[in-house]
Amino acid sequence: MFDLLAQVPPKVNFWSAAPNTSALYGKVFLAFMLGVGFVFLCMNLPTRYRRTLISVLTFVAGLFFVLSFVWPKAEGRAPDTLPNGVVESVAWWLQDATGPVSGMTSTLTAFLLGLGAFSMLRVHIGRLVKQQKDWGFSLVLLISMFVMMIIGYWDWRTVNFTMKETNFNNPDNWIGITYAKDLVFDGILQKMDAAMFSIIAFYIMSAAYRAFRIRSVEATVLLVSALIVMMSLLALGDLMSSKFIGMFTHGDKSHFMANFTLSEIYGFIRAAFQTPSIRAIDFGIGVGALAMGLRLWLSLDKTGGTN
Amino acid sequence: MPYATIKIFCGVIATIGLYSVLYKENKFYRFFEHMFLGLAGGWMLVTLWTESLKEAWWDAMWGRVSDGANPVIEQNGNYLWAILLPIGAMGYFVVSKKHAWMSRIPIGIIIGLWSGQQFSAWLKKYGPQLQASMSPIAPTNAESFFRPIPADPADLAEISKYTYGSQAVVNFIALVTLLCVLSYFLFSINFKAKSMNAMTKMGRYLLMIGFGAIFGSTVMMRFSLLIDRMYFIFIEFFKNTLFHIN
Amino acid sequence: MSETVETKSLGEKLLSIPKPVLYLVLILATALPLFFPMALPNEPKDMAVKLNESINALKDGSTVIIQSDWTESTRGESRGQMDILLRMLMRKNIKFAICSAADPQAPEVFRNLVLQLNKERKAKGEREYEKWNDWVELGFYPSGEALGQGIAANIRDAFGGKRDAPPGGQDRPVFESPVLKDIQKVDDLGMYFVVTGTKSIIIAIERFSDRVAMGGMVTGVMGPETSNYFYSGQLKGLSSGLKGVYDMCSLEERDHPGTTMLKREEQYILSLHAAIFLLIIAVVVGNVGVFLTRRSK
Amino acid sequence: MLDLIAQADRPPVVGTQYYDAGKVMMLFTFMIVFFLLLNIFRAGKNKDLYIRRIAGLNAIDEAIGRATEMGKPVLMVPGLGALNAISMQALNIFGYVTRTAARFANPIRLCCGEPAVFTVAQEIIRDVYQSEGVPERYEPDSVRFLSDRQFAFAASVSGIILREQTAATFFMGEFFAESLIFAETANSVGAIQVASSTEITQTPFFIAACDYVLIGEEFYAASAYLTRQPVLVGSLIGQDWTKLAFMLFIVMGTVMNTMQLRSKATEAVDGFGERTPLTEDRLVLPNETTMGRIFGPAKPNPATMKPREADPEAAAPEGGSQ
Repeated sequence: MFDLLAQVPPKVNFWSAAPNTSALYGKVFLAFMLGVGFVFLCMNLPTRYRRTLISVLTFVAGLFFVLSFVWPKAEGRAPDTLPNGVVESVAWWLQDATGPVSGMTSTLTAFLLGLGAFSMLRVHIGRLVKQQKDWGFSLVLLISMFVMMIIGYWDWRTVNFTMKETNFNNPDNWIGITYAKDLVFDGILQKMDAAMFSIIAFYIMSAAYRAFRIRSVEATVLLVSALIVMMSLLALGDLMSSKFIGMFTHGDKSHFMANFTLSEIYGFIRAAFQTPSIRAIDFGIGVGALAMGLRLWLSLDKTGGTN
Repeated sequence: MPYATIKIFCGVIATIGLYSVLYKENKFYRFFEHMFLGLAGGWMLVTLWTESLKEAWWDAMWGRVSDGANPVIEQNGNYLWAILLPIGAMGYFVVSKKHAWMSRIPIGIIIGLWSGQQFSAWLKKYGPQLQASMSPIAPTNAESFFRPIPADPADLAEISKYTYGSQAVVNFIALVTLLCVLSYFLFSINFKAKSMNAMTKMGRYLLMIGFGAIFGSTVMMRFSLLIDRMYFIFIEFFKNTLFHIN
Repeated sequence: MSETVETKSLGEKLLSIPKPVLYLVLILATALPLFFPMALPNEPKDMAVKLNESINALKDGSTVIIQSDWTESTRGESRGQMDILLRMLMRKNIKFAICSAADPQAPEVFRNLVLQLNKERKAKGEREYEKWNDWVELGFYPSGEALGQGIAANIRDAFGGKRDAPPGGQDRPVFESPVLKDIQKVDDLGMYFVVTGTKSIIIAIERFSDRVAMGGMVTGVMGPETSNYFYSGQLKGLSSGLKGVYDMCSLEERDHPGTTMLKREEQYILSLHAAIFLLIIAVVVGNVGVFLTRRSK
Repeated sequence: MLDLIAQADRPPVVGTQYYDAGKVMMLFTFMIVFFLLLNIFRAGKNKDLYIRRIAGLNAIDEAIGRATEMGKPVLMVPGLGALNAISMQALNIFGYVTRTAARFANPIRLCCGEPAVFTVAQEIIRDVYQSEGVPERYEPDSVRFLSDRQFAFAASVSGIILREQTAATFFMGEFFAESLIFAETANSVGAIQVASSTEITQTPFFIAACDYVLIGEEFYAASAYLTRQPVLVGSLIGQDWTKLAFMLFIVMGTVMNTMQLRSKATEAVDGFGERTPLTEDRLVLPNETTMGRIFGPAKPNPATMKPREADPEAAAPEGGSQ
């Protein structure tokens, strides 16, 4: 069992088989069928066992990391050595298996991505077929989706397989498909990302104009500390304040007034208020997440319609 | 027209198209919004295989042989990864009315893996933060109230060992802030005492100072992104590409 | 918002500036300074000074890992950060390996930057930074958590499957390269840098900041949150936002004049001043408007 | 489990190669887990427990009521985060929102940016309609996956807000830069916004632009507050105990640090936990205080470790770079 998840490279054991062998093909097929069998089993599972099954799977999945947390860690491990004793073997196994086990999350999430794509297609093809309002834009969406997909895979295949020897990192070697991919991805998609991100600046402007009013103690406090920080982070504001304070200190950095430049004041706000208040909220959020994690792990929560 | 010009032109048009929503929702924006969503969706389906599944799942399952002159087995196939496909596929049962519950199985595994990590992640994240909250609140060096400015930078290490009076005061205020804000997040305790009520109220004000400071520093970043876009449109496109002024 | 009156008082006028006008003024305020560059005086912050010192204290020829988690969308700040970091590392002949955990596009954005820097070095007659001998790519990892956990557990396993090629050569495992051949565990690295616009730096800090000196280069928005880790000693230095880039450039320019992109950063900083100034005016106008309308009632 | 801790607890002598993982802090973690579980089981018996008022949550019904009056949809966004406690919590709150909306036959829009979250959301929302006895009111397209790309998602949500003129919007979960795009767009169509981000950097923007904001842990308290389920309320009390323990621990640590750092050191402690008597006259260093040793536990000394045997099955040199 220990080598199941710890993918120690060249060793072959019960849990792995050498590439390109019929043994591996057969075993992959068997494993796949095992999974399919599990799906059919679930489809016919009596209702009362459903909850238990999900709870057990959740618990087992979480147990791995809980075990790695409580198990003593092996120190000073060098390659190609054997562990001393059972405790250390387990520690090594846990260490080796961490990567593949954490990888399971992204693999499973990746499988679920298709569901997202299905949702998009359902909404937009539906709109197109029924000629609903804005169906033209749905068409734009579908076309750009397929164009991007075709160009993306074609480019990937070219770069990684069909023209593997060519160094496409150098633009001098580019061919038609690399240009096409660069145009849709770098030229358009990425630029749209940047445009949407920068649009926030406009919204900050309008939010500041409309909502930043001195109407309560809280709002005033927020506004004043925001202004001080902005001024102190500006190179000019910072410098002006130190010039102003310089009139009192005459360049003597240990002068009492030297503590009142904008950046010193921001330093004070940060050390005395910002850092501890972020930390306090963070502690709260962390405890909340831990509590929720514990409840989810032990399936104590009832979610959705069952509450 | 050289490729670089076409590329930058497309980028500028797309940028302006998205910016047009600032005036009002219009067809131009709607066009680019849907194009954006389509391109992003297409790219998602590309990376689904090329970035996520190919290496982490497919290659891990079939094993890998190096393609040098003397092929060496780098990794044996872990055939059990094949089970993940049907399990992942169970998520799709969510669209079925009868078997929707089965989508909970891959979800349960993802949630389980996440929850299990919380214990060690919690400790690693908050341990040092807890420690950093325990700075001394009385000076360990009473020679001067303010932290002295070292004449020689080499003295800095020596000075950093001590807590001076002014630092102790800041540490004390920080401690009070931390406790007040934490007490604001006590939900189940009904404070009868006025002093405790004042403390949670104070916590909220102190929180606002912190939020103001975050706002101030965040604003800088948002503006710098806008400036970068302006640089892109006006300098990189208009000035350098269109009119060739350098 | 307010009821329609035949003639608006000054206060009401101040409160009813249409949003598009506000936006147009912002565009002008940020775009115009780009055409009229001017150097603003500056004083570097201690977080940036410490980062500069830590990089300068690295042994010549040692190896660092850079986790590059930025793309086009935070280019305004992150490009400057990465640019100055690479320039400093290249000046000190430090080898680097590069990985990303936030966006699959990050490696390409990074690669383009190295290409550009190499072009510049060639033009100046300096040695180009060679793939495999001076730097390697460790690729993209979809999960920052898994990457961090993997690096902390066993760096040789975490990157063991990655391959890169010397110029014109065959793909070989990255740990055979001159860059990584002596790295057995994360502790062997000179430093670990994270250039990011996301929380990925905090994930990395959580996983192995106790094992290796870490330097952070983050966007302004991540600055305050990340600065906590600088003050708790988990980060050896931190450059935050445009001001951080400006600080780093000025510090480097002070010791090695003419080696950075200080000119471009100066333009950015000037525009930033105009924008923030405008923001403050908007807040003042809004508040004066409220004050005047309230008084007239 | 306890003897495992004892294993970690052994002083680093010859033969011990286990990294001391910080046993005190590990015990502290177990204490929190104990607090949570204890209170969850305790709360099952006592139904009438106090939770302080959370303004943003009282606004939920008001917001939905207004949307119903105007006949406009309610928009919910669970953030862009992966499937974890935060998005599960957001979906729990949205389950409550949907239940209220379902009673008034108000249309809903739930926009997801993560496929796993989208999967759960579909199941939860359909469940809600079923348990309310109105399964026919559930439209499959009301729960949508938009994009996993942050700003494509933002552009699309803005488009939906502007075109459908949503009357009530709920932004809860992990929001990043897109928070202000949503909040200002929703404001421009006059929607009531209830928001919460576990990302502290985004909270000030929500405070500036939204009508009601749940700050920090209020977000986690929300489902206990709304549903009064014993498990949730118990967990909330456990969380409060934990925070009290934090406060106590921090005050205690501060006092101890203050006292110890001001006193003269008699012996030096190195990174392996070994002590040597001091000859020079100096103060105690931060890593030598009690708290310093709790947070920075000693590592076993490699010099005293029992050597490990070479692996006879190890591969040939070129394959050895594992």
